[in-house]
Amino acid sequence: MPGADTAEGRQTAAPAIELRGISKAFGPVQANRDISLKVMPGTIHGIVGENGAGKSTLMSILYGFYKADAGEIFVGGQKTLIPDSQAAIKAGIGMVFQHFKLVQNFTVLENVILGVEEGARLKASLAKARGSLKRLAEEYELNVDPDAKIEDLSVGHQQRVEILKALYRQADILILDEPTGVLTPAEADHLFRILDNLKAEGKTIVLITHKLREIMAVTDTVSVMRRGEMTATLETATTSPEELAELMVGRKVLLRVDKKPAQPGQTVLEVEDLHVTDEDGVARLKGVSFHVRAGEILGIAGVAGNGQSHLLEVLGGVREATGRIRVNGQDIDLTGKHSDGRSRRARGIAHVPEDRQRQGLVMAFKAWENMILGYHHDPAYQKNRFLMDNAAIRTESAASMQRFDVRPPNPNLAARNFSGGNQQKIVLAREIERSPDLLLVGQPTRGVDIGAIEFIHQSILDLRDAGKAILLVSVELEEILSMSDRIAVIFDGLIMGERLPDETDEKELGLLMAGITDTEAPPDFETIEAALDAAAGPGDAPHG
Amino acid sequence: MDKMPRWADIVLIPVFSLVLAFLLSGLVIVAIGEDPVAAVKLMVTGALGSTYGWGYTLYYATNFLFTGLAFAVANHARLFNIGAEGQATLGGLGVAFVCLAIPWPHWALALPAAIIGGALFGAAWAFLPAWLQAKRGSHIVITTIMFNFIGASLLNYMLVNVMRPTGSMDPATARFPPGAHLPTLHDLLAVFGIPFSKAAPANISFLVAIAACVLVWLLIWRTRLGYEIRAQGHSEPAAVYAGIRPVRIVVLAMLISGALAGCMAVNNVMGEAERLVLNAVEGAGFIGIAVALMGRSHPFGVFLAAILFGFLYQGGAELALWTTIPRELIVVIQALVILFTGALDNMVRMPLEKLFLSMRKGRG
Amino acid sequence: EPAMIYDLGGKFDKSFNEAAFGGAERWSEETGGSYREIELQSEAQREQALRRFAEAGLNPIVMAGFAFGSVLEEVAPDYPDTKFQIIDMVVEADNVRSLVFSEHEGSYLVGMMAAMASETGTVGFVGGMDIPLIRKFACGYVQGVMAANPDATVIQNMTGTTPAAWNDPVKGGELTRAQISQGADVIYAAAGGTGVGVLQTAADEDILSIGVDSNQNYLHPGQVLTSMVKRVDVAVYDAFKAGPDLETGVFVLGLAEGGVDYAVDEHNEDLLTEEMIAAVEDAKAKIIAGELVVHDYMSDNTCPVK
Amino acid sequence: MDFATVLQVLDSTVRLATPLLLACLAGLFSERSGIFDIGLEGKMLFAAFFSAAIAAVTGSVWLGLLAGIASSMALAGIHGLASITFRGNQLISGVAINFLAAGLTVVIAQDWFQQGGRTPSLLGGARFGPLTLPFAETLRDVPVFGPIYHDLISGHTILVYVAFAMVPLTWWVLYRSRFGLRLRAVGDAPEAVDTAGVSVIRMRFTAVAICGVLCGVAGAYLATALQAGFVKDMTAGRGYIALAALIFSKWRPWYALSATLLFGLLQAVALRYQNIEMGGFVLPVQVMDALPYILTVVILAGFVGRAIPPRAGGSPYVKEQ
Ligand SMILES: Nc1ncnc2c1ncn2[C@@H]1O[C@H](COP(=O)(O)OP(=O)(O)OP(=O)(O)O)[C@@H](O)[C@H]1O
Ligand SMILES: Nc1ncnc2c1ncn2[C@@H]1O[C@H](COP(=O)(O)OP(=O)(O)OP(=O)(O)O)[C@@H](O)[C@H]1O
Ligand SMILES: [Mg+2]
Ligand SMILES: [Mg+2]
Repeated sequence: MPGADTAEGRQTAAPAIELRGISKAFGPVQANRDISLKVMPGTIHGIVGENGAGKSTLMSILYGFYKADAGEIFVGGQKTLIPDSQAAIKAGIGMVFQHFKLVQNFTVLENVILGVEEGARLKASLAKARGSLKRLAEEYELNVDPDAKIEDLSVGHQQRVEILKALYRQADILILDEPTGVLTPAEADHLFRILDNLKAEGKTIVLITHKLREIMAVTDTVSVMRRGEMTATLETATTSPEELAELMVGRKVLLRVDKKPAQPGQTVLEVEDLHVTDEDGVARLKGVSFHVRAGEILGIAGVAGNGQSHLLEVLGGVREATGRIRVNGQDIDLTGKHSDGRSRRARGIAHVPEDRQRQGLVMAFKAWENMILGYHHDPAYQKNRFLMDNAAIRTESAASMQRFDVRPPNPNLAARNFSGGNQQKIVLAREIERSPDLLLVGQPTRGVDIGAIEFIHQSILDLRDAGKAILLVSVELEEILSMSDRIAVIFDGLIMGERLPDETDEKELGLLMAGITDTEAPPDFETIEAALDAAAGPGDAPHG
Repeated sequence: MDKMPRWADIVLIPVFSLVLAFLLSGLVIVAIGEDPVAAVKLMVTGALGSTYGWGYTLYYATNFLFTGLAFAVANHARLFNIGAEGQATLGGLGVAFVCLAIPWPHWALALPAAIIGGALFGAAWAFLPAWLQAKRGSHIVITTIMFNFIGASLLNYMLVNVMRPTGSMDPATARFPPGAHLPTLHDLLAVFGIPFSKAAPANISFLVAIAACVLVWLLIWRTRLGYEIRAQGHSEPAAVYAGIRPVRIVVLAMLISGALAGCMAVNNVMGEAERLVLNAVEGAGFIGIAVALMGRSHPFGVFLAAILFGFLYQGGAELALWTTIPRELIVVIQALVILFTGALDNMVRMPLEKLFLSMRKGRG
Repeated sequence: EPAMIYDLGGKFDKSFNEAAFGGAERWSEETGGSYREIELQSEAQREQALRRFAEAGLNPIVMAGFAFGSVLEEVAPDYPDTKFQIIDMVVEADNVRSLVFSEHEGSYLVGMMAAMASETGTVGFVGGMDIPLIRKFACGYVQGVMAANPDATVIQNMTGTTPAAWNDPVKGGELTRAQISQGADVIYAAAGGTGVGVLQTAADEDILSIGVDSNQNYLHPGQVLTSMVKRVDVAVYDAFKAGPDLETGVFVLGLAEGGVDYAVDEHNEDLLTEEMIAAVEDAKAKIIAGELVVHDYMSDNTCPVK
Repeated sequence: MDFATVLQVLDSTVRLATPLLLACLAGLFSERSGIFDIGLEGKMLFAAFFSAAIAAVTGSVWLGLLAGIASSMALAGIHGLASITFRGNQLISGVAINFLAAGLTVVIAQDWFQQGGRTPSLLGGARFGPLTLPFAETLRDVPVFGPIYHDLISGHTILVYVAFAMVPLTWWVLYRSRFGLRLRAVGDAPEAVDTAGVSVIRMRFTAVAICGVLCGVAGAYLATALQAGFVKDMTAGRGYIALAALIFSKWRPWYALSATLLFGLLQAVALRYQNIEMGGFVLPVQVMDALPYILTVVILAGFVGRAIPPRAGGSPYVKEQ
């Protein structure tokens, strides 16, 4: 019940957080310019803005991670100096970063106590934290195995650990930077219920997200950032997604995917009885079969960690497998010399990997070098037998970046200097421009702002309409539902079933994703929740 | 988007760092009761003030060019090849075999053969560590350290028991036949009527080294293999995604690295000593690491750093010849140069960046 | 003004180069003259130093070490007015004086002493690196041991194959312990700085050691049996004294010439029995007289005894 | 090989392994915190010299040890300054430190003692003597255990026991203490440590300082316990071997003990059995000399497998580009 009793609190109490005139430059980049912001205690405040608008920077300053060049911070009405995170923690501020700050090979417990140990010996601290964690878990429905290693947890669970960390430090003010970027809708719903609980306890929450739906659903007030400046602060109740989108991007944005009906042609990809075992000897795909036709998008829905990543990697030639795959009727090697990405590309398969920063791009390479990653053997890029034609590559890349509206369209900039959304556009430009017979896309819009999402979705649809086959893997059910022509749900290495988008809904898909096929007697929420928890296997790296 | 103009980064910072290193070296020289100004003068005139000085400076620089390039190529694939020392040792063996095997009629025939010999042996010595790293994950730093020791033993055995002429006191091979003697810079420049000191050992290998620089530059930045090496070096997952086979890259990069290190023998063994002696590499493999890192693994940077170290070696020799400054002091100066230009460069960069940033702001 | 060029080991290698340094210093002290010197840092500097010193008019130029042989062969003819003296190597040139020491003879004598001083019948040898020169030392030593006690056992070890082998006293110490555990109670070290470790450990473990090149008896008084001195210092001193009039040619400095010997001084006289001295002096006389020939490893690259 | 010989070889193993172990644990602290250190060699050498020099001057080995530790820490401080404060290249800094130590020790030694870059030989109280453990003499005649206790376990210098005690201590610190938790974290995810309110810089400097202390002890052990004075370059590449052992042990304390003991054993065996005859053919000494290194490669390739260094190792912690 947002609004009711906090409204009058707002007039009397001092703001939980007040920022005045915050500015921050990274070298020549002005990430924040003279920003002021007030957040009242016991409210949820949303911040939206394009990629690179400066949202994370602003919050990192509040958390003492970066030092502001200018400006003041007031916590609970008191002017507070926050030179480092220690000071922020003391001031009761907790933050869940966009890129989690967890020690991967530590247990949950170790991560939680790091920095707030009780004494020089760990034993007592660990025992105490175990107790508190149990209490917190019950209080807020934040179940995680305290002895699990972070690297073995799904991203959803990793995020819970981050929240637990903040709560364990008794944060009154909780900042969450794009918390739902990697969560399934169910996990996201769960998170928002937790946030509601926290708010009910009088805690203050700042939520950064690209999903306007979430802003509308949970926040009391919302601010919009654009190019380092705070352009508007509104009562959520008085605004609409369309207005926010326009404030963010500076133009009207189409929030719904607008697609023509599919015109499927002949079968391009046939997968039969695919089995994959990973490095640790765990079976990840246990006999998957499906097909994709030209001119259609097959969406694969599933909780992260149920094999869809492995499926993409096998198809993309990153991983070996057993079984049978045919593309355009020809068999594809799944092991040996001809099972690598180069061979796949030769067969007309293009692959937009789930993790653009780890796989899709060489972050230290310039944009133009990334624009040929995987296609560098293409004769078009060779000057002669020995040398590559860098000038030609650069020209072509510049044109293609122009077409895909990569900003800035400068092929000489290193990939790491582009914002997340633009990095994704570089990968898409590279893969789509080659007009492949089959496009594999993993999490195409993860962490990407709404302006870019619109563009990416349109590009994929254009490829489909050009008669190409597309396999779309996404944990965003909304994206799957709006983009796919058919939907296959994967659970624990098996395809649980196929549905048509108009004949199903999020709820049914959610059940399938939890491995529940018996739709006759829908189980109660707790069971789904628990099943989804169980479904979440080892996670992927947090997105970039 | 840089904080500083490129020229400042490339010119100002090394110069300031060098100045700092020399200031500190000066203090050490004062501390042991010598005249630092005279010492620096002697070093500069001794190393750069005559064709004789240049001849030695370039001779040393040639050694460091090969080992520096060797390290740089491997480093582009994120392989820390600490084994240039051993690979250059083996390269010496290869060059010696080639030079002694045939009574070479002319150096123009012997040189390419020796390059191939040195490169093959150097590459061979790099192969096993590379293969073990690629296939078994055996850490390349350990294996190459071990191969340095094993290489020293092998050379010792070969020289003492196999290649030494009977009755010779010296654990060294026989002198190479005259047909395998390389022309020195004196001989080469004489063709163009340019006088150059006859005594200095700099020889045609210097040109080979420069050619190697250009080839490495082309390899790394202009070929598919170089592209793949760099991709693998920056991100293995991305390389695998792109269809690049890590095993192949690791092995190839190390073979090239070892071959380059092996080629050093063309300079010191064939060009200078004209026979193979024990410990012919004399730590050039380790200097190569510093040279490559200081040169930021770019052939041009490696070139500059190699010349700098050639200068330090020759300048140091002049100090040793004409003063009582102990030779270890030269090692100290080298250490300070490495430290300030290679590791403490940010000490100079940070204030400079601030300066440039405020200047830019001041302008607009 | 004379000049001295030390080999890569440096003038403080506690043995060969240091002896040369000692000779030069003695000359300088006695005559008040000054001299130039350089400690080489790299192979390429051999030729450089020779030429630079010759061009600077330094005369004579003395160099210590067989490794100069090949370079001197080339350089000497270019400076006919300069006299060169090379130690440990023969270079045939008009202006070169070549000095070779009969280390095998000196080693033979200390070998005899080792065998006689040993109570266990096992003695040791620690060399720096497996190179012909060190084998020459070893071979002479073993012959001496066998001459004094045909049933004796000699344990021979080399330190390593990299230049570190000459500067690793820790490894020298460990080799010494290994030899002691195999019964050795007298150990002869011909290993530069590594020898320091051999002598030290021998002293620590209460056995006897034998020094090399310089007289090292003083290092551990009463615990160094003797030292096989090689009078490099005298060779340098004489050359400096002769100045530009240095007589050229090939000279072999053996026991007869006083080029090698065993050292007796106040630090070790208590260790030497009369019987020992008598036997050694007898052998020495025979060698000088030519009645006894100690096999030189260098003559045929083999050693008749193990 | 009889029992006594086995004991002697093992005894030698312990002595050869001790400096490696100390240096290896030193590297462990540094690298676990994310600071790579190929300057172990230089720090040991520096400490070897200063410990011997001060012990020679004062006649007290304890003052020598302190001086050794202090000097090694000074070099560690330079390494920290370069790689933590100024975010320089850690490898270059390490290389520079090795050079610096190799040069400065001899220059200073010559300046102080005029003995050709050596220190005077240390006598009596200027050296660590062997410790006889309680009951070593009485138990000597007990079969099997007696000789093991008397010959192998007893009779080393105190620094050997310190080195071996460092293993469980390091383990405890690393895995059971607050400091260790933070140390492991800072080498793997410095940003996690930073956002948890702990200073990355302070953690790393502390780790580098500990590295300095342990290298100091290792150097002092070489010069004042195993030997009786400093000789130039007397570390003879042990720092690099320790580095290899560190990787071998995958940055873990007990494995570090096994790795350094293994290296020590291989060397002890190679030293003891230098002239092996195989069917009338004497193995060349060079083969035995290379044997420890060859076996290391074989063991590494055959049994050890992939070693994954601390994730953040080698790169400075940079928040803002
Ligand atoms: N550590 C850093 N060093 C240098 N520049 C940075 C750093 N962090 C952010 N920037 C730059 O500052 C600007 C603002 O970045 P910030 O991460 O705050 O954006 P954001 O609004 O959080 O974007 P996103 O929605 O993609 O998370 C961008 O131009 C970014 O490239
Ligand atoms: N069975 C297969 N499955 C998947 N890819 C294949 C298969 N056979 C060949 N390819 C890939 O298709 C491309 C063209 O195949 P083709 O056999 O004509 O090439 P090739 O010249 O023999 O390949 P290479 O040079 O790698 O030996 C190559 O990139 C190859 O790797
Ligand atoms: Mg952000
Ligand atoms: Mg996934």
